[in-house]
Amino acid sequence: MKKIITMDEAVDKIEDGMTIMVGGFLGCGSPDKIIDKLVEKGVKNLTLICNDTGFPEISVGKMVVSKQFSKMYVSHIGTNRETGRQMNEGETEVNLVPQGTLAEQIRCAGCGLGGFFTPTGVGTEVEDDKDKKVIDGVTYIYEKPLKADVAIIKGLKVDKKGNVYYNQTARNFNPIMAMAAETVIVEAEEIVEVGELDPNCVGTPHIFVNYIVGGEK
Amino acid sequence: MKKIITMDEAVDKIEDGMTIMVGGFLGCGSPDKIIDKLVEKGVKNLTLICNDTGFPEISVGKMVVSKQFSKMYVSHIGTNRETGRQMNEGETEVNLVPQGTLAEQIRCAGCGLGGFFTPTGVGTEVEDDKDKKVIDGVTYIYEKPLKADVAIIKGLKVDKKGNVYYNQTARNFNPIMAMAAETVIVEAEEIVEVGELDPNCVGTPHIFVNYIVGGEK
Amino acid sequence: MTLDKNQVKAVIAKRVAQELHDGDLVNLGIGLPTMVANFIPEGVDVTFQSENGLVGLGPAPEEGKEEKDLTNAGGQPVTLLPGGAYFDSATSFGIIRGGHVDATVLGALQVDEKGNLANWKIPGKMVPGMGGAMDLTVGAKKVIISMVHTQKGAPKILKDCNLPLTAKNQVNLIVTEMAVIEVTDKGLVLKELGPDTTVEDVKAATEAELIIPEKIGNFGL
Amino acid sequence: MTLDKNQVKAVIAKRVAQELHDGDLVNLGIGLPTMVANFIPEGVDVTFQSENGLVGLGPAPEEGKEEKDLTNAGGQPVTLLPGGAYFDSATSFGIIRGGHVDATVLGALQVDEKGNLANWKIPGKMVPGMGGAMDLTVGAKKVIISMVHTQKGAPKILKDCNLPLTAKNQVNLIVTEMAVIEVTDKGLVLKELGPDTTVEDVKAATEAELIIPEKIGNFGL
Repeated sequence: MKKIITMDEAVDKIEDGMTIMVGGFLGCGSPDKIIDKLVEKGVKNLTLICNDTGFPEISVGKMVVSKQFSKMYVSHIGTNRETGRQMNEGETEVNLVPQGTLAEQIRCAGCGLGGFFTPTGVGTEVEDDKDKKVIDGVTYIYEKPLKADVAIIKGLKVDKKGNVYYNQTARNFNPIMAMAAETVIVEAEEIVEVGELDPNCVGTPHIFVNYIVGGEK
Repeated sequence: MKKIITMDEAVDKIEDGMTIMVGGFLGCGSPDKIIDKLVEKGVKNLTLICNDTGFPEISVGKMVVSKQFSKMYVSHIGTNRETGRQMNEGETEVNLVPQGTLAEQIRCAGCGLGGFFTPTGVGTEVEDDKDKKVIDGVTYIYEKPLKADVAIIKGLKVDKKGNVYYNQTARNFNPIMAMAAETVIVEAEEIVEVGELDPNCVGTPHIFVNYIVGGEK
Repeated sequence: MTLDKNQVKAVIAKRVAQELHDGDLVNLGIGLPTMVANFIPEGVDVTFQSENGLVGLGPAPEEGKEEKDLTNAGGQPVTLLPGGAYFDSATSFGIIRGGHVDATVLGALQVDEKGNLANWKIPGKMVPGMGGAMDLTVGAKKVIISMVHTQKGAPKILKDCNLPLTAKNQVNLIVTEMAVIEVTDKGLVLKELGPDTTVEDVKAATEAELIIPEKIGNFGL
Repeated sequence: MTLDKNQVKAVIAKRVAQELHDGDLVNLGIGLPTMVANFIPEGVDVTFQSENGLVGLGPAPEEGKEEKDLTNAGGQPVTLLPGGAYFDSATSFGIIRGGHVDATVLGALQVDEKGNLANWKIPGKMVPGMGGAMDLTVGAKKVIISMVHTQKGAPKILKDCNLPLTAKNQVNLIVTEMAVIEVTDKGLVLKELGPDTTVEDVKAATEAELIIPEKIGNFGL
């Protein structure tokens, strides 16, 4: 199975109307080259699942500026005024989710669970329209899994089978997104031979990775 | 704060009647030296949370043979006839839990969640007396978190701050148990200096580890 | 021709192996299912998972080359192939329940017309526990039961399992030394016959109703 | 004596730092709370977490020594101290919600008598999102609010927050340049006064009812 593909082949996997997860945290650990190509291709009407909407000229924020999302699930949009504008003017449906809940919803989908109970957001508008349950005296909110058609993620080193080694805080949402999408495309900073990565330190096993792009230093 | 303690000091943290998590999977990745000392000390009436009950002469199985548990949550007891005997004769309350559910219950407690919905066990006696919920057409069982007073775990390399590096399949339940107990004692095969472990490959950050024992080759 | 016990197992394992496809992630149960790994057709690249925490399971190590920290879900020493990876138990069952495993091969005490499976408990007699079997049957895309057709002559493929269930409606395919049987919405369909076996032989050794299509294949040694 | 903006912030950060104990795991919010790290008393070993995925946060890197893959939750380049470790976002919030963080220090738009906090949304005006604040306030054992006492003269410590809440009943302590106020079951207790500040000053700058104990401490520059 051919996993290493070109950037053009990669972005062709992403079609108008899809739900897309994008790894990274305020640009750290974002698949920036795929994002640039997606801006160029101009795919539209996507639903975004991402920690944040980056900055207007950095990472996923560029796709916000080029109006490629009709809906999003994110925890923070404060660093990109364009997201706020689109939300206020009703152009984009923005669902703000507590960061820990967002991470857990993604993990939950990837792990085949039907949802979980979290204490986060109790007594705030986050609990609106959601089931609640008191367990051992503590109130929890029921939250559902969140999955995607495609996840685009970023790794420092990726072997030719698709095993990913993450560096420092560039890990963030990447490994959980790799488990929660039908198709997973990893942008490699460096593509290495199979066997070069320490199997104790693989952040995403190759079984989750469908395609690899990048690797040009 | 002094983390490195003697084996005697370690087992003194574990008292009659406590709930104890024991890392390892059929003896692989088990804290065997702590277990030996616990057999010697003869602490009684413990509740065990562990993947399995090992073998009669290997790992946690030794504690079963010396009748130290009054209750247990385990997924498999087939390799230790003494567990079956204690269960059949009503000496020990044995709760058999699907392995994935057990792992998730432990993680759930460590992560501050109030439980989760799993499809595992639907239509079997595992669902007895439990809430069920149909989510997007699939039936799930509600499962609660499982926590402990003490977790004893095993690591290949542990630095003096308590960061743990796991080797191969000896990882198994160790990292999730490290998050789900009040007191965590790690048995180190080797104690190394702070800074020697790759921070990208730490399996259990030091913040979870209260005490370190072992390290003698 | 009568097959000895090992030949029977080999026939079953070899036939099961043909159900696995290039690129599949597969989890093999302990015992007979483990033997399936020896019969993967050439050119088919299958990755094996072991639920204790690895993908990329390789063959048993040479004697004296066992590594104490590297075992399979049965606690036996194994090896890791290049490109394999280790993870913790919560992640391992995330992989399993999350639908990332293409096929699991398990043994059975009983299996029935509805695709129910019993393989973890004989009340009052033997209660090993379910281990990972309940998660595997619910999570794997395809559940293949590989077993000897009868237990001391008594059928194990029943109208209804009477032992406590491991999973409800999850079995997709049953492979024995006598037959390949597919579990469908309409019931059990006899797809193939084993070596020197007739439709009547299978019917006699099976309590469950079998749907007999016009064309039935054969599989051999 | 009037303090300039930076002095005000330093007074607050320094006082907050005294709330942190040897061995604590602490998460500092963006802005003023980040400054707390500069004032940890000698001999007190505090470990800082950053919710984007690390423990062992060190000081900002020297110019030119930034590493692109190493940032804090505000996206700024940081360093890792020896013995630090990285992890993914699900684990990071497992740490936070799981009660493993001893204290979090956050800013506020409003905080009230019941320990309610509002700091993520001004409807129709500014909606940055909650980021990790809702998880931090629910999960950390101690929630410390560090902020300038008033907003352009208007009180921020209110009887009832009127902005959308970040957390309900979760705030334990409020530290401003004017006062240290503890949130108790009975209400807000004025524990300490800031530099050149009287009880009347605090009352005038606070909408919430304050409980004034007989003995009130002082904290300084």
